[in-house]
Amino acid sequence: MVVTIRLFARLREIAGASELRRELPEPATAGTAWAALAAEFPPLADYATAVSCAVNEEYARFGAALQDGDEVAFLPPVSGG
Amino acid sequence: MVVTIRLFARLREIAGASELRRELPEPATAGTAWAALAAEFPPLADYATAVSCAVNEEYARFGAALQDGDEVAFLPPVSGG
Amino acid sequence: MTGSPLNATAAAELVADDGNGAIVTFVGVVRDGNAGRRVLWLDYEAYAPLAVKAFARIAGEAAERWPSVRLAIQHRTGRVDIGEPSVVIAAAAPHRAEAFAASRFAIERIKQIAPIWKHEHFEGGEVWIEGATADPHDTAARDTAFERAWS
Amino acid sequence: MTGSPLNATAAAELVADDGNGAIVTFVGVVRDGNAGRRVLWLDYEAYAPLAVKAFARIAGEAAERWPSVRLAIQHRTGRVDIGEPSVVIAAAAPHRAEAFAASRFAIERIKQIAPIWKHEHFEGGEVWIEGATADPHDTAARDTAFERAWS
Repeated sequence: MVVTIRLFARLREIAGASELRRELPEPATAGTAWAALAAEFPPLADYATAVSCAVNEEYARFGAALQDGDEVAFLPPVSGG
Repeated sequence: MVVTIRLFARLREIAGASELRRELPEPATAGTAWAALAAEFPPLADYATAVSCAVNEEYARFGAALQDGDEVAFLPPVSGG
Repeated sequence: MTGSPLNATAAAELVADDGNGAIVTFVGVVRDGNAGRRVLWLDYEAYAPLAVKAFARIAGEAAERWPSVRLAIQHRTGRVDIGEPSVVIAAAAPHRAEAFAASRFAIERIKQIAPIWKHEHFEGGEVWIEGATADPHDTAARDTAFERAWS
Repeated sequence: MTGSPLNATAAAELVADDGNGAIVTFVGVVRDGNAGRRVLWLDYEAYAPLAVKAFARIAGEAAERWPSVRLAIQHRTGRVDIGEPSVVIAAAAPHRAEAFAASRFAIERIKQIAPIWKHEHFEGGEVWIEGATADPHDTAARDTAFERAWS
């Protein structure tokens, strides 16, 4: 399956892109998408315990299953306000 | 001595005036001014335990001594805000 | 103290400062109902020079507790219609906790010690609202205001 | 979420209502210093559609706790200079306690779960500010926000 990956703030800088399209072996979860990304961009590993994810513009667990065409976003710790 | 008495809200309505000048026997306090006023306008007695006073635009105790020409104000319970 | 419409934006601008990260503005607005009565409007009477001194005292009490806070207080006199502001308090501080606390403290304290009276005009009559016996030296009342603001 | 200057007055007008006696407006302003650094400006990045949903969730949580409260939330994206508002929260309620609480709750909760990031430009460099790991289902975090708002 192919998913769109959205990255923000420092994660975006590490990957050098705010949006990536990646092919993932099925069945895939948000967690496997993150693992693939961390393999491609090793400095992302610093965020392993602090990152949040969203699937199709809703917060999700890393165990959430992905479907072909989904948008999965990875969010470093937030600092709004 | 002669003092100016200022009255507000319901107290003003009871006395029918926002400002009165009254002669008081010396030595006088805010408390004796109030007693004289309550004798003149008996419904003021309802406020005996709830009234506050100010002398020359500063909050004062009822035991505060008055001087000739002072302004003494009597304040019913407040409701600003 | 003013007989003209209050301006929350102006109050907030008075306390703004490049070192302040939080501005909390409290606006008290005349409601259309109170204690089951249909309110038409309020008339505010005040002992204005003493009210201004009471506001200064409140700002001083707040500054003693939260030294970094800047406070502005505006209060209406005269007729105030439904939906119009009767009181505006702006509190600015480097951090939000102090700004919230000082703003809340100020409105609690105004209700305790500001020599201001609401004359409520409702459908079928009118009544003077009488709340607290004003005593700025009553430390228990002051401490109650601090507790409501910060606990 | 907007790249244009925020307007606290407009936010307050959105929540005003003839039955509401209290409007509390919180304005978060960019400060000139942070952690000993001289801040020049902030750049706010956001995952805008999720941020809007997070604000709706926050309003829903507040409404569950304080049913009479009306809440409006505005947040900037892009460059925000010193002294400019980055966030505006207006909370209106019949009585002041709920308006203060809902406003405070909303800013605490925004800092916990809104997908927004500060890129701080300071004298000598720049840094991403990273606060809380966003997890809207973390009930302990939500309860901390409730406690800060109302205790």
